[in-house]
Amino acid sequence: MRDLIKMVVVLLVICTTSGVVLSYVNEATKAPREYQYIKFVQEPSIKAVLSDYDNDPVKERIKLAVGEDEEGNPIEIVVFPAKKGGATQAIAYSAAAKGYHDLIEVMVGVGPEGKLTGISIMTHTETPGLGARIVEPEFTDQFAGLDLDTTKLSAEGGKVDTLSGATFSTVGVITAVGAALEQFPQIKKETF
Amino acid sequence: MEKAISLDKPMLRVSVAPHIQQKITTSHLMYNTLIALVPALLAGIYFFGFASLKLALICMATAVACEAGMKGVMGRKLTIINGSSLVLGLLFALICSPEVPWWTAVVGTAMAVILGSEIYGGLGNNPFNAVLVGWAVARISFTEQMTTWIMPEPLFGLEAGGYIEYPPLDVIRVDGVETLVDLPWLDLFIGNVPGTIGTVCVAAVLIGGIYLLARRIITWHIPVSFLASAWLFGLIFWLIDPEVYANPTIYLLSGWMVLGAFFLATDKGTVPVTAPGMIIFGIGCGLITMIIRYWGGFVDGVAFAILLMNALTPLLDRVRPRVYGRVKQVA
Amino acid sequence: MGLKTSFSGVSLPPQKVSNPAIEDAPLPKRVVLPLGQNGNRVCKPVVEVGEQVKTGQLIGQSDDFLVAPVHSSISGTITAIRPWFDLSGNEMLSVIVESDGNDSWLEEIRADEGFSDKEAAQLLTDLKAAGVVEIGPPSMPLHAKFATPEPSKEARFLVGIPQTKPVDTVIINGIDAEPGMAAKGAVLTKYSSEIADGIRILQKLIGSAQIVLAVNSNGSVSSPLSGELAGLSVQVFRGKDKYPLGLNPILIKCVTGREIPLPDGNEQDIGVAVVDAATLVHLVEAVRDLKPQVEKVVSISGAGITAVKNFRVRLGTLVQDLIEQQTGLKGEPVKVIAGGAMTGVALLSTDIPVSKETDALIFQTATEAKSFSPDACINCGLCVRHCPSRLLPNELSKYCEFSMFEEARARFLLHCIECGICAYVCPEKRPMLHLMRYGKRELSLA
Amino acid sequence: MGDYLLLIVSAILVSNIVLARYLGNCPFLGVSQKMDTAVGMGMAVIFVVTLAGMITWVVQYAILNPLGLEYLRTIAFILVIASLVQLVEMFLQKSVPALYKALGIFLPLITTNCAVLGIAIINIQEEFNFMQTVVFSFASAVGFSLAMVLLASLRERFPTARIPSAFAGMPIAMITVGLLALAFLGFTGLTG
Amino acid sequence: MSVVKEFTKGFWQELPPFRLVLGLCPTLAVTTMAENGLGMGLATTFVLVFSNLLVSILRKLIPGKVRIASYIVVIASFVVMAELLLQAYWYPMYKALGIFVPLIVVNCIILGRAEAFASKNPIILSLADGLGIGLGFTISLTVLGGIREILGSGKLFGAEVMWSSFEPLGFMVKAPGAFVCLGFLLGLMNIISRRRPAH
Ligand SMILES: Cc1cc2nc3c(=O)[nH]c(=O)nc-3n(C[C@H](O)[C@H](O)[C@@H](O)COP(=O)(O)O)c2cc1C
Ligand SMILES: Cc1cc2nc3c(=O)[nH]c(=O)nc-3n(C[C@H](O)[C@H](O)[C@H](O)COP(=O)(O)O)c2cc1C
Ligand SMILES: Cc1cc2nc3c(=O)[nH]c(=O)nc-3n(C[C@H](O)[C@H](O)[C@H](O)COP(=O)(O)O)c2cc1C
Ligand SMILES: Cc1cc2nc3c(=O)[nH]c(=O)nc-3n(C[C@H](O)[C@H](O)[C@H](O)CO)c2cc1C
Ligand code: SF4
Ligand code: SF4
Ligand code: FES
Repeated sequence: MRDLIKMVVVLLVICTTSGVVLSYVNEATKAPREYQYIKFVQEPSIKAVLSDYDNDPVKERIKLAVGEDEEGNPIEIVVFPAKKGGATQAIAYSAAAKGYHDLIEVMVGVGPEGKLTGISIMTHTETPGLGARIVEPEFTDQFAGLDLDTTKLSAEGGKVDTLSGATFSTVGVITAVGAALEQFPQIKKETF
Repeated sequence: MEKAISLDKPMLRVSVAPHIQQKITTSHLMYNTLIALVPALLAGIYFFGFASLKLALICMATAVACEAGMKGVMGRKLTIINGSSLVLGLLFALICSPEVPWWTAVVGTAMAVILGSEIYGGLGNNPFNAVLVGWAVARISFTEQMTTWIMPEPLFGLEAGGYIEYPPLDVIRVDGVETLVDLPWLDLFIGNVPGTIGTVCVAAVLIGGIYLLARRIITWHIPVSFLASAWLFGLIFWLIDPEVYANPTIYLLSGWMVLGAFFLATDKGTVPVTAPGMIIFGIGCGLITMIIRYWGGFVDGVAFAILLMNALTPLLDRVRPRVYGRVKQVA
Repeated sequence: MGLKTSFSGVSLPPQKVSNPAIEDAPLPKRVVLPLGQNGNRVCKPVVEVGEQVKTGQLIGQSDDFLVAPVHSSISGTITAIRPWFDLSGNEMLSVIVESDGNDSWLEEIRADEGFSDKEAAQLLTDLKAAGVVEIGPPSMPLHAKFATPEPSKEARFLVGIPQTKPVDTVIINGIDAEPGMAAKGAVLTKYSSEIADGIRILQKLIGSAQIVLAVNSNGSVSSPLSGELAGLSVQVFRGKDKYPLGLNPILIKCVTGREIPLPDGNEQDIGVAVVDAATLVHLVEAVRDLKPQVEKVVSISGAGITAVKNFRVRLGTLVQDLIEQQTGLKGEPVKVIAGGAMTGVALLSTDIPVSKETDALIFQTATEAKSFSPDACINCGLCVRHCPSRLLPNELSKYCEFSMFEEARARFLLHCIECGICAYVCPEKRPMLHLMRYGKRELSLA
Repeated sequence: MGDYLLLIVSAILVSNIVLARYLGNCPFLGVSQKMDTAVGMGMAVIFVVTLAGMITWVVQYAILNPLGLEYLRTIAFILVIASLVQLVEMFLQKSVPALYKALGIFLPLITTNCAVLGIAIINIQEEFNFMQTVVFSFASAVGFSLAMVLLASLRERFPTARIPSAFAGMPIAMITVGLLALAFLGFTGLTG
Repeated sequence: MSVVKEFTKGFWQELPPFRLVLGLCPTLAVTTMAENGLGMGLATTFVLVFSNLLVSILRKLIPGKVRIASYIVVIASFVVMAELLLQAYWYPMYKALGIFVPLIVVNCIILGRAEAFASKNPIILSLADGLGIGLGFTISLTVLGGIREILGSGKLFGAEVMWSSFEPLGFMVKAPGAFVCLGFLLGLMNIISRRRPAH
């Protein structure tokens, strides 16, 4: 009986200590983890969609509330401004939509007139060889210069060519980019 | 006392039974295989010029050198004389495009000999077809070099078949079945199309295959079950949707199908030896080949089909007829 | 009567046979008579050194049911009783008799008693007394095949096969199985009346059993024999010219469709008895003439002998003496094989006696005795394609080579009938048969 | 339905757990010398992996996510798996002794088999639903067993092959797995 | 003396994963590049050293029956810590190692050392053991990664090292190449250690 109690106590102590220490480490690393995520996942995409600036868009990022969801919580968007000589040239922010498998996260760069300066796929889980081709420049490069009206499939009067065999993924990207562009007028007020 | 054995006479020679043996040797098998491959090589030279011959010689020399080197390093008896390295080198060249750079062929052949065969102890000990191991390594390493094609330019007589610019299977994959509708089957059969040196000319490969069968170097089981199962599988899908799936005979006449069935899937040592085992092996090769050709990432599935079935060989060798005198023991 | 089944095998190179002659070999100056067969079972000598013996006189016997008594094959003086090497190089207690040159037989022999009024039991007793041995493997006294068998010690439970059936089929094996063997064909021609008598005796011995005479496909039944056979209820089975039809397990399968249940069954388990045609002659002499087995028909070939010849040789004649007497032999043999070219044993010395188990001797000169240098198996499958037991000899040979005997047993090594075909066809010239025999031996010792 | 078929083909052939995902190699190489042990291990893995996949999925979605303890996934899963293996062992020993005799010796090996934990984590990372989790876990374990049986059948021939002595044993087994993986590359693209 | 011995044994006699054929999955999976090999090795060393340390400290307190369970909790805690730290300060490595960071918890080397060494030896020795084995593992992975990186992509730690026309042997950085390369290294180790007289 004593043995049993000792066993339980020891295990309990170890587990509790472990839990406490880990929750502390978890808290302590929260900020750097967020920073690293932005730096390594978003920054390459930001660099890909913005050009010609002299500031650090990540440092100067701003959080904007763009409406509310069904439960009334504010929907926040992080906007990365590209500035030259202090004047905002273009902004980058992200949006997501469902592709063939799951969410496709897209970073878009938008100029002051609401025209895309470029897009970059940040995360996706599409099929290699099919949907995964959305990350290739041949596909993403088509978006530069488009606006809300032209960000549609060529078949629907837009200027985006479908990747053969990956209609769903193509449409997913278009939807995400479209959603981003729809928010642009609202964001523009706060940034340019 | 009298001696039971007198040592005053010369000693007799003692050896184990049997005291007569059939004349066939390993060299016999190998050189016959080599002879059977000559028509395919000649066809390659005829359609793609002497670059084909050069490549074949490079591969054969590499194979022999690597085998000698490995045997030397391991301190083993040289078995170059039995010709297996020559067969390996020639086969490797025959499944390469005539455009393959010499160093790619060298690296591939060396991989075939070292990784495919010698590291297991050489001929008969390797579980996977050595030629195909070398080819697969080269294929996934040097994709561009291994899949660059040239148009056939017959040395004399025929007019160059100019209907398609890359091998028929690639055409089906990229441009769809309808592109092949007008392709003369004769061109396909005699090899007047782009492709690898030794597989384009189905006629020449068949001559070699029939030679092997006639000389009893191989048996019918694997080639027949391989080709038949591939054709029947192709037939089913062709009947279901001829817009997507080509006539099964086109599949037989293109790519490595015939060379694979007669020469690669019959590689001694890496394939089953029992009759039922061989037939299942052939059927497996045929089906996997067609599955890869239809839906897989590689254009031709013969090589991987054979490698995959090689992995099943030890299991297939367990499929065997009941041995003499075996009765079920109860209790 | 035709094949009940097909089997894998090979067509061996045809041999020329100087049929049907059977010559008498000259009387040897001395004989060495091993006191047993099969290595370990030996009789006790009933004579002493210095004693005078007559031809046919009993010199050794045993209570063991499976050991045949031994008789002197010449008349003369016993000079020694001591171990001597037998065919396979084992030492075996042997009686050495120096000839007096007269070949005087025991009186009671040579009386043609006939057999028509003898009971089966009497026939068996006479057979046992004559020491007739049927060549194996394993060799055993002929009477053991017909005697009511003792129930096997460890009862085997074999599905579908009743244990130790009464014999219902007797096959007279008249097929000369391998190159170098020609005795059976010759015996069938020369001793046709004995063969017919033999069939009658067999019918008495085992009542209702069916009797089948198996002959080579080309060896058509000679006219004297077919005359003798007329009126006898015997079926003639003509095999195809393919090795190893003449080996008992395959012959039984082809004639009856039954298989010997291996690894530890035997013919009796399936109600079959196979009798060698030459042994049948000894059987007839044993019960008709009360003549013990003192001779053996031996086929001799090679070393300048262009066609296989057959000789009646006194048991115990040393091979060396045969060589000296055989005018047909040319040149010094460098290799002597006891048995056929496929399964025979190469002798270490010519000082080996001809025994009841010697049916052929092949003398090879330096040019004929080829040597092979074996190498690793290349898994070509030729052996598998030809193995009449449907085994995987490639696998088995490797297991034996690497001392993995239990694996070999699990893959049915003990079902190998030791025909030697795997070694015959192997392109790497691997000593397949030897490896099989080696593995079996190791398993039997384990 | 078709999706599940693709999931199965992918897990068994295209992205085989050992040959393409590099998981579970220690038992794979350690227990594949003989066919019977390979089959036993394969069965044990199929059993445990499927069960562990289901339970860890529930742990993730019913406990960790609601409590915001996602960072404790590793520790939670390994404890679940270790206890599960213990329980299975005890249960089999009591209730199905025959099965215990066949699988028993392999069970302890499974706790430290990264295939089990790996598949559990993949289920979460790929955001599979419960049904997909069951199918994927089962199919992956079948893929493991298939590879294991193939390797065992190939390895059973090595003692009688003339492998250079320095390569006999583990080195040649490893090289053979490599060639097996090379052959399996032939399935590339089947699910895409 | 024996501290040195415990430390250095991990570099040859018990060099994982070559001598102790354990921890194969990370060895095979992450060694497409020398850098990843190094990262994996260091992460493993971190867990190994601290778990050895803690197990050694607690070795008298932990009852035998819950030994393994306690070790697993200890190891898993350090693994989670390693995950969080990598994520926070070496994100590219965290991404590159992927699922193999959490899988450190089932790396048999770690549980093996805890069970076979740290639970029986004092703190200093256990530290030396963990550090030695860990660094041995790190070196092995880095070397393997280096070989595969050079042959498979013509680079070493990301820098071009081969001649300009060199076409990399892509096989080496794919799964089959991983197994084959490790197999060859194991064979070579056998050859070398046979040349070296055992002492
Ligand atoms: C007896 C024999 C015959 C052969 N015939 C063929 C053949 O018909 N087709 C084939 O693909 N390879 C054939 N080969 C070629 C060898 O398998 C080839 O050299 C290689 O795959 C094995 O390499 P190794 O000699 O290094 O073991 C044959 C090999 C042997 C042993
Ligand atoms: C295994 C498999 C994977 C697929 N992956 C994708 C994908 O990643 N993205 C996509 O848009 N469609 C995907 N699809 C669906 C079809 O490719 C697509 O719906 C259909 O081919 C539409 O063809 P189209 O774009 O040529 O009109 C997949 C289908 C299968 C069978
Ligand atoms: C393993 C190997 C390494 C070689 N290394 C070089 C090299 O580093 N530089 C070079 O110019 N040629 C090298 N060669 C030889 C050249 O490839 C040879 O000159 C060739 O004809 C030129 O090749 P290219 O047509 O690809 O330029 C090498 C050959 C081999 C087989
Ligand atoms: C593994 C290996 C791969 C090679 N790949 C190439 C290659 O892709 N391209 C190339 O030109 N040379 C390659 N070579 C050989 C050599 O680099 C090349 O022939 C010369 O550099 C001439 O261009 C390779 C050599 C080896 C050993
Ligand atoms: S294994 Fe035995 S039965 Fe088969 S061929 Fe060889 S010797 Fe004859
Ligand atoms: S015939 Fe010889 S080489 Fe061929 S499989 Fe049989 S043993 Fe091996
Ligand atoms: S590291 Fe041992 S099983 Fe994966």
